[in-house]
Amino acid sequence: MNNILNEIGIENYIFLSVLLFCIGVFGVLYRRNAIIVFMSIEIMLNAVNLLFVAFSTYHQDAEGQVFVFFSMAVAAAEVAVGLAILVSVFRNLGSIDIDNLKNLKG
Amino acid sequence: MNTLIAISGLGVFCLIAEIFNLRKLLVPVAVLGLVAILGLTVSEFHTPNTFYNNMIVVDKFSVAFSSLFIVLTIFLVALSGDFYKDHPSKLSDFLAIKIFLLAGAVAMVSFGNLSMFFLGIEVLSISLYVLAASRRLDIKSNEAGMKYFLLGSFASGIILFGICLIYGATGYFDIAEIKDLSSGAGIPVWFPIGITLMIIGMLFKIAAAPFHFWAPDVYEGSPTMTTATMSTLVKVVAMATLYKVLSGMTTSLTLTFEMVIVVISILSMTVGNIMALRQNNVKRMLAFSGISHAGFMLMAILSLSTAAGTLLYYTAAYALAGIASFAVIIYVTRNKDNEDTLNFNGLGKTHPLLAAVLTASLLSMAGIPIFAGFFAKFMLFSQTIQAGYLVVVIAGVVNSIISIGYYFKLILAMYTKEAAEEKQAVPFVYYFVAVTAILLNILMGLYPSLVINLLN
Amino acid sequence: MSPILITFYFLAAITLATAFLTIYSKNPIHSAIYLVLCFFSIAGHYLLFNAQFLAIVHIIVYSGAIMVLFLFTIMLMNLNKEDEVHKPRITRLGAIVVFILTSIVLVTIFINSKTIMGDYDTSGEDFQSIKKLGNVLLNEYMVPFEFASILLLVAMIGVVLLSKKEKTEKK
Amino acid sequence: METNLALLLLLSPFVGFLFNVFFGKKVSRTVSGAIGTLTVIVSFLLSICFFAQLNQNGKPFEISLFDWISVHNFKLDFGILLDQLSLLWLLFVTGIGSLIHLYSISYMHDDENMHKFFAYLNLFVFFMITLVVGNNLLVMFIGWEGVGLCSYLLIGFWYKNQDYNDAAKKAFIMNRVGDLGFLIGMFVIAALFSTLNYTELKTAIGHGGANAVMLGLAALCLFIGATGKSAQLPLYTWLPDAMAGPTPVSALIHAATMVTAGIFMVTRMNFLFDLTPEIQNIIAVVGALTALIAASIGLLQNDIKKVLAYSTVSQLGLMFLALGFGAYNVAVFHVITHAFFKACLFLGSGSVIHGLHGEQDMRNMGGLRKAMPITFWTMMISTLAIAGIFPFAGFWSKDEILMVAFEHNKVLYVIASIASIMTAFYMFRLMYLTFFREFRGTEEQKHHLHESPSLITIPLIVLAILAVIGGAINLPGSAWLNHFLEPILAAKHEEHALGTHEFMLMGIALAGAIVGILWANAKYIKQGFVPKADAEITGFNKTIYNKYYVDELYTFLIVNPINGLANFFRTTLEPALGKVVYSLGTAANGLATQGKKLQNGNIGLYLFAFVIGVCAIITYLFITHIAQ
Amino acid sequence: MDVTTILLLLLMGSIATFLAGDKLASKVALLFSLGALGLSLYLLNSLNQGANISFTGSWIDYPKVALAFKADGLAMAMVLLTTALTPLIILSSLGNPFNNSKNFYALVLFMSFAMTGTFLAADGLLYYIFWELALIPIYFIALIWGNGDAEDRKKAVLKFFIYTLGGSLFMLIAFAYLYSKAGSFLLEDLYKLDLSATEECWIFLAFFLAYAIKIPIIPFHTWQAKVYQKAPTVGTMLLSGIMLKMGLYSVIRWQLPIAPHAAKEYMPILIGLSIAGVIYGSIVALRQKDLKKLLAYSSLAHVGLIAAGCYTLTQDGLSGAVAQMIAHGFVIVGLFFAAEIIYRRYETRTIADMGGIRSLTPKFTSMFMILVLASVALPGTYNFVGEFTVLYSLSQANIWYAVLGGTTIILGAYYMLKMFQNVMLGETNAKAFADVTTTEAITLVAIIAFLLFFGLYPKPITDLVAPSIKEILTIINN
Repeated sequence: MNNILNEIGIENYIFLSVLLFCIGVFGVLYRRNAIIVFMSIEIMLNAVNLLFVAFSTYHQDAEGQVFVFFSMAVAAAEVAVGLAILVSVFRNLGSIDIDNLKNLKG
Repeated sequence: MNTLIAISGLGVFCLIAEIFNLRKLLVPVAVLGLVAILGLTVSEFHTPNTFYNNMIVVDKFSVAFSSLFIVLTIFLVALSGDFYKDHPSKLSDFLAIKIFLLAGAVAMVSFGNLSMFFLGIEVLSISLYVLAASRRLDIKSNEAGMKYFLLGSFASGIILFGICLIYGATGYFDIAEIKDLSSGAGIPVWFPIGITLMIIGMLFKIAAAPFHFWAPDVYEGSPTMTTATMSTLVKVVAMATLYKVLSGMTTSLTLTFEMVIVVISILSMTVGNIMALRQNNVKRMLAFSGISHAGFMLMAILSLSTAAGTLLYYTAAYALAGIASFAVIIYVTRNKDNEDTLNFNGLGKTHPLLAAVLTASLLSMAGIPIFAGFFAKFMLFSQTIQAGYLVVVIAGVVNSIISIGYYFKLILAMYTKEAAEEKQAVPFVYYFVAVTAILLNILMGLYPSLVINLLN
Repeated sequence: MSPILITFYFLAAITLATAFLTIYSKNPIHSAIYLVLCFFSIAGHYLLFNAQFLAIVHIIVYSGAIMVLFLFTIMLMNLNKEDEVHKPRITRLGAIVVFILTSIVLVTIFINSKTIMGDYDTSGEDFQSIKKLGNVLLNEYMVPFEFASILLLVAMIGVVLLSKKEKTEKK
Repeated sequence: METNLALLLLLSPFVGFLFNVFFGKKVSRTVSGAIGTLTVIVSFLLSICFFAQLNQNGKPFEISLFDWISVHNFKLDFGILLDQLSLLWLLFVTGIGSLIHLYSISYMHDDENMHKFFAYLNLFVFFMITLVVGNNLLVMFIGWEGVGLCSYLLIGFWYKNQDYNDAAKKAFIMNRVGDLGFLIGMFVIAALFSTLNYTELKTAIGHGGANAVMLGLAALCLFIGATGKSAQLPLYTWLPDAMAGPTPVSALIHAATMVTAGIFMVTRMNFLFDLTPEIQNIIAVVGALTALIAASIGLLQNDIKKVLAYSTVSQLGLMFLALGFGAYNVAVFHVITHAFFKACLFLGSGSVIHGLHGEQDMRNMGGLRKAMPITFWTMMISTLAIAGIFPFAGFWSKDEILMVAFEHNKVLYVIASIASIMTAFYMFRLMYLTFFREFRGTEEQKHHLHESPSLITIPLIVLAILAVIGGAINLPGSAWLNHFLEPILAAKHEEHALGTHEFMLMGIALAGAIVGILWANAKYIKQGFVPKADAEITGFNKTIYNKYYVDELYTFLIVNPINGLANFFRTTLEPALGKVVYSLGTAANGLATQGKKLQNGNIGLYLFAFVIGVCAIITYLFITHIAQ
Repeated sequence: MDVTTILLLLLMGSIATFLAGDKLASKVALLFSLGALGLSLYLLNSLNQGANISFTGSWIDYPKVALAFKADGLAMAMVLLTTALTPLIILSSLGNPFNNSKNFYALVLFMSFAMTGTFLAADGLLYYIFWELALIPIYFIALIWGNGDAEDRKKAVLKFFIYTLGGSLFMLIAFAYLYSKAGSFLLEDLYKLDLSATEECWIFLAFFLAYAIKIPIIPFHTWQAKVYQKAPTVGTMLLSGIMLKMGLYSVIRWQLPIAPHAAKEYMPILIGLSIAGVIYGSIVALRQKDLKKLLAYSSLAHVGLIAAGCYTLTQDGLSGAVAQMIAHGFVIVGLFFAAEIIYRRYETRTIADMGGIRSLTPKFTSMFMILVLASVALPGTYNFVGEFTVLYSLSQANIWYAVLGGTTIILGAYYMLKMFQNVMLGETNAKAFADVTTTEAITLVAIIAFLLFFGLYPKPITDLVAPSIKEILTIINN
């Protein structure tokens, strides 16, 4: 079996992941809608997952892919909890604009 | 390993107990169970071992810190009974989450594989997100949960990225293998970046500047019980893990990296202490105090190979003082809608014992001798001087001076102001927890060797 | 340019573009749709690596579960409007600057790091079939696997705790 | 035996002090006074014994009682030395002291705190004896400070009057200025010779070899000490104010004994001063100037005691003039004669004040000669003595001083002579205004005019007799005193053979005195001049009447600046220094306030900080890393 | 028997007092403090007979800290000062009703315990711990039982605490550094340490900061007057009578022998500062309106002179300083007590509100007068012995030091007599002034008797202290 990285190169995947990660970071910073911010975080996690798979291929090692499963589990758990928090915020505040969350400061 | 299994079992038991309507037994059984687990853990102290393909490594370090975590959890669980008495239907959930949190914590200090580390930190974090937001009708609690969640999952992303780069550089998740490879010549630059990102993630968890902004808000907004958990248990866990990550995966730190630690340490101390000066909310003040303590604890990183004992001592001293003070704070503010220092006015007259305990714990945090906080600081200072970073020590001393300013604000309020309310009966558990914690602290101050020698 | 490389570039372009659009769209629903697209393109990358199982799991978990949750929440909150107020301009500018900076810094570092030339390992051994993955996951990674269940349990209890109404509570 | 006697001599007044402190209030005033007097008389008698013994065998008596202070290079013991000089002083201190105690029994009889008065007086005598009999400078210093303390206590005896308290305080503080000099002088000497014991010092200094500058410094410092205690320029201003105390105190402390301590000390250390001619010159000049200035102020004073006070300062100046020329024996001679007649004068004035129920202003006296004959005559004798009229005691001693001055320095001689003429003038002015012509006081006072009781007049008579015959101890030719003092004086002093030269000087002095008297006579008897009220005095007279404004000058130059500085420190510098410390706290608080603004609750900002932190760390760690 | 028994007794006393309850507290405290005095006298006797009353035991293995108490003549002199003054201070407080007196007296004894420990400790860290421990009780004593406006008091006391703690933390750094060099905190090991010139300078300065604030030497004195004024008189006595001496003692015991070369190098500055303190304190005292503040500044002046003596690095300077420490300890306690006696009757500390007391209470006047005179170092009082020796040592260093330092005898007389005049003399005060009670009289008489006895016969103390000082000087000069 041919290693796909021979044709693409690990660097390209690193750059792709980094850029995707950075877009995620950008989204976190750029948007004030909490749900979009969540999505951005999901993008970040996915960027990492992608890199895991690339490295897994790079090392010809299954552990990287196994780790992706854990990472997915984590992402799922986080989303579940995050959305639950989001919902209760929405119910109390009527908005999910994170810039409106300014009761705690100083 | 047994510890982890037993803790998980206890957590599941709590959930099951709810089904069988055993609520009244919950807290005592959990405490007893934790005590038993503590015994189990301690028994492993002299038998270092690894389990399941190096997933869990039981060594002196992990046992010592795990025991500390269990002790802290015992206190926290003990206090839970009274704290959640208005939410009987949720008690078992709270307890289970706390115990699972402890499982995450234990996993974090005894991991042998980064997957355990990552899962551990996530169990811990997710439990905390839930606990922070657990007062569902309280907008402050919601906000705290939201803030902590957003920033925390962001930090998780960074940690994950770091782990990924480490994996890319070495091809392993097993830290022993990683450590072997780390000193090799051919290691790509991904590796140090990975380590750095992981450390940054952990710095977020211990709330070191400039990753500290969440701490005051979250501490303030969360239910006091959660704040207590965060400021004692979680901080200690994160710090121990940070230490373990660095000492477990690298052979030595580069000078530039140490410089980064120096800067962050000084910055954290300074920011924490200065910001704490003008806080009226006790929880918020302790949050900033915690930030400064994080700065102090970071000093341990500067003498990485020898500081384990000192770090254990410092964290134990800090956490015990924290437990003692929070026991008092929880009692004082339990029927209040805020945690202003005003609530503490005249505590010295109405509840002299509680006031004395709070005073003692604040003095310990300020680093006044005979309390353990003094030795903790002193040993860190001493070690850091030996490592050649006098500058940090001087900053630490200056900060200790500043810290008196706000610790004593509370003491002053207790002893010089007139009380607003009458004396009330205090549930025994508060006295018990507060006094036991502070006595342990003082005991550690009188015989520091007890703790320090464990890891030297 | 081999077809594989072209595929990679194509997929990469879709990934980045949809990710960007996720963030840029004003309507949360659109964002969610773009995000689903993004996940699909990532699944495409996985397929490119010949990691079919992972690709399927990815689609099921992300596009199937997580994104549905997102959409569900968006609907629940009735957020399918483009009424979001933008952050102050300075913040947005800052975000862009930080984005560019971060990208440049990271990319520079990786460009300057030792590049790997020549052949990559091709042991020819199977390392990512379902069988292999299953072996690794349930032998070596048994403990984390079990521990992940605790994670999910915690998340579950947590969500219940956050949404459970108490008898004593008013409202 | 001798040791015990010496101790008894020393401690007897102290016993009196203790008695009066603890039991004085319980016994009657007379008993308390009597015991006070007796204890001093005991000392006097013992002094006579020792004196007789010394005269017999000529050997000084010295014992060391116990170790006191020890420093690295020497030990100081608490020792007693009874030699010619100390016995001479003892004799007149205890002698005159006994007389004044006797006098006080009557004088103070109406005062409710009489036991305290006697306690203080006894304590004073005790300290004075300590000062005199110590065998080293430090013991002298105990006495030196001790008499200063008693002086303070006695000047402020009527403590309800804050002016008196001010005077007492002033006396103590000005003395302390001198004491500092004394201390420093001691330090220098101790550093040079590793001892403060007189005998050892004498030997050590005799060996020579000591640094002349340091010796000079030591001598100067000691002299500064002396100017404080003996009221010389520039520290004399306390003495006139010290007249606030009861009159016996003025007589005992501020005329006869304590103020001569400076002369005693200089004489004690004569071997030192002999080696430092520059300092001796300074002493002579200071003495002469003090004599002149004090005498000139005395010309116009109206308070009877103030006149006497300035006269004392002036006479002390003359003594220092003699000391400055190395004529210690002459100075001592004048000390003794002066003690007689000045004590007599003070006690006489006390008698007058007693008779007038506290009136001290001479403008309100006059014509008392008839009413108080004994007082008048004894005072007249003493006045003649102080004016230097042949053959009274003062004539001999003052003449000796003038002769010495003439020999060494003509200018100072002229100054001293002028001072003497002035002395004659103001003393007779005092006599004329007080005792002659008609009474100028109120009718009531006139009605009560009476001679004082015998307890007051007896001491007066005794002292007047002494003022007449006191000169006999050192008549030119016989010069008993000179011989007696020879063992303790380092340098030999040649006798003044009585030649024409000397007779001429005597004549001039006598003529000067007579001129002064005639001048006073002309002005106050012939013209009947009465000094004007305070407000009417103008011109230079006013300057003199106000003591050349020296007090005001000191206030302006020293007291005010110090008080100003104190105010400045208290109101400005102290708070400012405090603020410096506080400002650190304020700065931290200010930072906190700013920091609170940063912590604005906005998650976006927190995330920004997070990301920027990450960027910064990564950049720092790896961009530099790559650049290598 | 060794000196730890004193410490234990005091600690037990503190606990016993706390348990005894409010009614018995003062008596129990007095009993224990007297016991400590007796014990220390007994131990002094054994020391004089050549017995070894020092104690060394292990405590912490890492970092190596020993429970080492060194009881030589110098330390015992200071211990005696503490144990002798404590009962006097407690005795003096009997006239004041305190709320929660069990806490109060327990804190007093605890402070006495900590100060005794400071004087005895021969291990750097142990010493530091006692040093800090002494700070806490006085903080609470001043805070809770103090007088005056509560806000003002809080500020002043907090400033005091932060300031002194801040200074001593730098000392802690110095100790940590020394430990990194010597591997032990033991006094002997630290003495033996060979430090480079720069190291010595920094360590010296770190120590100096701690001590300069505690002593206090200007310009680090700003906490002092306010705290003295605000603290209850017992606290003021503890502070001025004993606690200041901790700083001075530490200079002799720790700072000078550990960093002798730096001490020699900085000598002119140190002596200069100390003497500046003498003059400054005296001048500020001149215009004080508050009696306690005036005494505070007088204390500033006196300790300045003591510090100057210490920094001469001579036998005379050090032994004079010790003598003066003891003398000042007694006299300042007496003076503050006198102020308190007046306060008990007139409820004022403002000098202007007093005056004319003398005719109302001759006994008290005499005692007060003697204390004033002792304070201005009249020969015959122990203060004179100290002041003379110190000034002599200064004159040996440089005659100008002695001249400038000697101004204290002029200025001291000025402000003390002025104070005495304004407080006691003048027209009889209209308000009645009850005569001193027996306990008050006993306290004052004991102090006076001590000062007068040792003023005439200081030899026992001098002999007690001399060997230790010689030993320290040998270390300094090698």
